[in-house]
Amino acid sequence: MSLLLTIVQTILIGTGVLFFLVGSIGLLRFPDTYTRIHALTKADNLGLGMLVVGLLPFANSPQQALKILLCWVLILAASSVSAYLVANKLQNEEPDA
Amino acid sequence: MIAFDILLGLGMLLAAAGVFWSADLFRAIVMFVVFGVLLALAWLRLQAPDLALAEAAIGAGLTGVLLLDTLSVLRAKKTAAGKLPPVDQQLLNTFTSTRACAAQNNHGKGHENLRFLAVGLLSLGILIALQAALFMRPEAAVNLPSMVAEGIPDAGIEHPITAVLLNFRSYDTLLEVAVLLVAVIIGLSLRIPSNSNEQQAPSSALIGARQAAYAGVISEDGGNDPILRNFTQRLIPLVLVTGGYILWAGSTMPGGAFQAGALIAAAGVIARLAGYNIASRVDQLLRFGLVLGFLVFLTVAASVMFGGRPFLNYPDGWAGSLIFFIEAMLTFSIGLTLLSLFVHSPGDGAEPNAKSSQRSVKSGSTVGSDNGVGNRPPGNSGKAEADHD
Amino acid sequence: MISFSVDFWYAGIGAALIALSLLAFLLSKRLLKKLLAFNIMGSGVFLMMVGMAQTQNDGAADAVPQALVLTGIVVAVSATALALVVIRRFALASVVAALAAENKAAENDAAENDAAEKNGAERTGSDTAVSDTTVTDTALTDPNLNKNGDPQ
Amino acid sequence: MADFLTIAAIVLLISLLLGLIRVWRGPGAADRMLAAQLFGTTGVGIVLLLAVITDNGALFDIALVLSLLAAVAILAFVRRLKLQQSAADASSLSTKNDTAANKKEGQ
Repeated sequence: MSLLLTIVQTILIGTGVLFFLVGSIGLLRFPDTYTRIHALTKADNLGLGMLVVGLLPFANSPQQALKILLCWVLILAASSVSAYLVANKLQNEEPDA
Repeated sequence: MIAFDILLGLGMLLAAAGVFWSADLFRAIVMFVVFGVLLALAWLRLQAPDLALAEAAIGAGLTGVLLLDTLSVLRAKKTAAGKLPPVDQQLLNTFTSTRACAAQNNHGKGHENLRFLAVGLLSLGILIALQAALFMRPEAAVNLPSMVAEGIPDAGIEHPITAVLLNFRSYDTLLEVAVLLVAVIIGLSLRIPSNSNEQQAPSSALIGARQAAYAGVISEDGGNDPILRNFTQRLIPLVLVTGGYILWAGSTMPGGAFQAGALIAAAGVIARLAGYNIASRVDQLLRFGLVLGFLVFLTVAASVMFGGRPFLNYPDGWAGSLIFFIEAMLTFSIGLTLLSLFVHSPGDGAEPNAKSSQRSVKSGSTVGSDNGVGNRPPGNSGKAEADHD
Repeated sequence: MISFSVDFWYAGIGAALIALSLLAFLLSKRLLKKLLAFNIMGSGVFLMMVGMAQTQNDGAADAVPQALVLTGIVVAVSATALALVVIRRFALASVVAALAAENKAAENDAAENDAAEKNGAERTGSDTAVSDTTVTDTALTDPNLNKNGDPQ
Repeated sequence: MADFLTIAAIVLLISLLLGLIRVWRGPGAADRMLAAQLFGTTGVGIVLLLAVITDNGALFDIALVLSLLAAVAILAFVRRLKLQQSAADASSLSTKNDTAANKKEGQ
């Protein structure tokens, strides 16, 4: 049982970290700002999300688990809002784009 | 973990170099924010979670916003004053643009090279001296960690850093709060008086800049954008609650007055950035709040002398509660200090006499949700409209 | 010869940061850049302080330098905020004065234009329509200040 | 497991340093801000990993603070654009307002 849990955790954390790496590479490789926003939000949502889920079993108490989850929720909100704001500003700056 | 440390150290050097080598000030500021995040991680590796917490709140959050905001105000002014005579253009460029440096460098290239060489040698010498000092460090004369560990049972507080700050070395902290107070007094005295808008601006270009700043801050951002409004409405209470939690946690684990104060200031800054008018109706409350922490600290420090104890020597059994009381007051004052240095910055354009307090943050957010435009302070709105006409 | 110690490594990084930011602080011409360099220099000092103290204690966390550095961080941020206030005030003053000088110059003959730029301080000072605040502001923007006050 | 988490932290740090390149290259201010946002998120991830590796519950608070303030810089940035835009508008309008301003001055 604990072995299974460890395997699942490893997969989750590994995938999460992979998403971070992919997000970074996307931020570097994508040609314009809109696509870069796309790359970034994957790291925020999926990367941190999987990392958080993978780390949850390590929490010593329910409060700690709650804190970890709250981190993710906050980052989720912050990243979506900032993605919207940045894209919105870009749109306003150059209506043709 | 060694690889992590090496990467992190080199990353910090890279980020710092990025700050210094950036011709573009915006890039330098973003690099600085990045440096703050890396520094917070470095504090974690140095087993200093308190410092990491402070750096996360201050370095990565507050300072970056302050710098970005200043840059925006400077550039807005520059745009508004686009048709200045060349001499003053150059002066303005000193703050913002990259071309001014090149222009200044042109007369005196050899002189400049000499300067570069001298400064480079100086830096190199200091680097060598510091590294030599690191390698040839003397043995520690006293073992501070064990002394702290011995003192903790009597300190009335479990967390060693809070114990050092507010018990063993409380003199330093008292003086630090005094320094903060002096800083904010200077900052407040440098702000532009609210009634000097018209007198100060001999040309409409500047009025335009102020007007633009006013419109940009108060009506458009917070009032018209529902997503931003909703997000900040939910974020600000969370930040305030976390500030309270960090203050409370400071007695047993990393946290305390400074980090909590930084969070409270951050809440105010968010409210401000989102366009809420966090002006308090009570000017005196701000003044009072600024000195509250220092006054309480000083009163407690002095009043123990009536019991025949030395200055700042808490009575037995009272230390814990006294320290927490002082910390709570300090949190409030530090938050207000940092916030008012931000809000009262001259040339901010928007309501130069804005006052802020926790209470008014709340009232501001409720008013702001109804309509973003209608929450100007009554004394100031007439003036702003006069500018518009 | 010396095994890797986390504290020692970061203290060395702190020393490098001090030297690097000293270079930037002395060479850069813009006030904001100087402020950033000053901040990073402070961070380097903090890193050295904590790292060196903990190296002496064989890597054990040392609360005393950490607490002092915490104090230092808060003082540094308030000093930064104050410096930004001063920079803003200075920039605003220079704009106001420049605009005042420009307005004055536009009213006068083209021959006087040159003088208006050079002696903006005295000229606007004698203007009764301009408030006292502006007079003091204008004094700040004497073109000489650009040379004396800036690169130091 | 600790080794694996350490490697994960190192990979996160590498991805963070990759983001540094984007901050440097830009080209737009928005791109730099996005990279800074990525720094905040990755920083939270690293702090969470370090908290588990060193088994220090206090580090979760730091992650919490970092994620709370993740959006602050973007807020400041958006306001920055607003200011510059409206200042540009204002300066183009300024000639129109000149007479009004002069009148005010004379009072």
